[in-house]
Amino acid sequence: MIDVLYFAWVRERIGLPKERVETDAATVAELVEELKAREARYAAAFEDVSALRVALDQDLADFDASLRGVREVAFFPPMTGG
Amino acid sequence: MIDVLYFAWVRERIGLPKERVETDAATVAELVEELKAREARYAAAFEDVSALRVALDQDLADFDASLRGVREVAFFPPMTGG
Amino acid sequence: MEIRLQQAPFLPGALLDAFTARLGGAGAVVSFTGIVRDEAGTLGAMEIEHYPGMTERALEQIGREAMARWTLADLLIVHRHGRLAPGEPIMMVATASSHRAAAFESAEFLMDYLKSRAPFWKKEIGADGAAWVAAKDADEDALGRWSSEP
Amino acid sequence: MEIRLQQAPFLPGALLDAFTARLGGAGAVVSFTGIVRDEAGTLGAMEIEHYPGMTERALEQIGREAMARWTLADLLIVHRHGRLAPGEPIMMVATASSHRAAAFESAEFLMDYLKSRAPFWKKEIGADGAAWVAAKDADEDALGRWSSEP
Repeated sequence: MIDVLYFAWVRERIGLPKERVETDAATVAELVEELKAREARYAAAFEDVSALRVALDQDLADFDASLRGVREVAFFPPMTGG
Repeated sequence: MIDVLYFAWVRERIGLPKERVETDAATVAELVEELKAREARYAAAFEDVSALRVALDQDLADFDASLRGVREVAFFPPMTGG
Repeated sequence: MEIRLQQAPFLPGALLDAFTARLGGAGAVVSFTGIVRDEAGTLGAMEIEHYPGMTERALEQIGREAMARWTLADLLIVHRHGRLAPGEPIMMVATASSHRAAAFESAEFLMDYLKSRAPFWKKEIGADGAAWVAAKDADEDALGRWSSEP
Repeated sequence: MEIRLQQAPFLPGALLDAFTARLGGAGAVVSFTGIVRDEAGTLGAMEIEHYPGMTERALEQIGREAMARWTLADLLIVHRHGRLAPGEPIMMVATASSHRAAAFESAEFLMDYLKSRAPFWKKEIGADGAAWVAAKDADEDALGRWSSEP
């Protein structure tokens, strides 16, 4: 079980800010494929992962990063702070 | 007749902030030579002109600049504002 | 080092005076304030979403990195989230050093990292609807200048 | 553009808030404050001499040059003269623009020019006597980066 968080337009497109996901995905990319297979709104949100960023346990990571030991995955667009 | 102003340690070394000078000097450098010839305190103040700056009518200038039409000459060390 | 993440409005100058008052001998203080723009006069509000938990970590990391790279007497980061009105300050940074170059560079460094590495997302809410602010390539590119040691 | 030459102390933050309050849509405000340092704890006072008449001209010229080089919503220069106590602000500049790079660069430009081109001379008055502050080669060198257009 892993917590998956969504922010900004990713949250809006998927329609929820957070969910618990039962998964055997070894990497972020595998998790994304599982989510895309679920429903059209996931497929739409993850259509172009180059427009997305991912954080694992609140640290920025790459889409080929391993999920081993990870408790929280967050997907969001590039940040626009400052 | 020309107004000659001194600032910071140039003022202290010469011992006055301002004086009116009767001169036929064509350039700043010629005026400096005239002043140096006057007294030891002037010679001391103008010993190393590379350590000095000059302004003509309140604009920075070079020591070889012409004094034609100039009403106010100021000598001072490099500025330390800010 | 002081880091504030808050919904409440703030007065940058009041924070700057408090920051400056508690400095010891630092001779140079630089501040940057970001303000909600409304050049077209059509913006109703700006909504800033953030990632609670990660935001605090990111601000701390960015602040500590600046303290490690430059010799600073102190630094301050303030960033708001929630709903902001046009003209309101969004965030500010302040840096203090004996040397003005260090104060300027570290403030620019903080800004470049806050823009692209702190988990905030801005949404502009206008009369015709709402739109997420797109990240600028120039902001991402600006990070490149800090990739080597200063 | 506002330029102030004064003997009286000032609060940089109070001036920054007033400066920011009267801006229209500018999104980025940078400020720099220079403070009388006393790292050794031996400074009694700093005396700042200036060249009345030329000082005002130089500050105006430097301000106008910054307004011409960058797209700025506004700028502020405040510089004191006379006798200052350790810890007091000597001077400040503030710049406002739609773009943070323009706000940062123009503030650095103002500082570089104020350091080496505005007719102020600092004298440090300590327990053991007084000494004129020497100009730094680094400050003169800093002007070089502005010799081409930004």
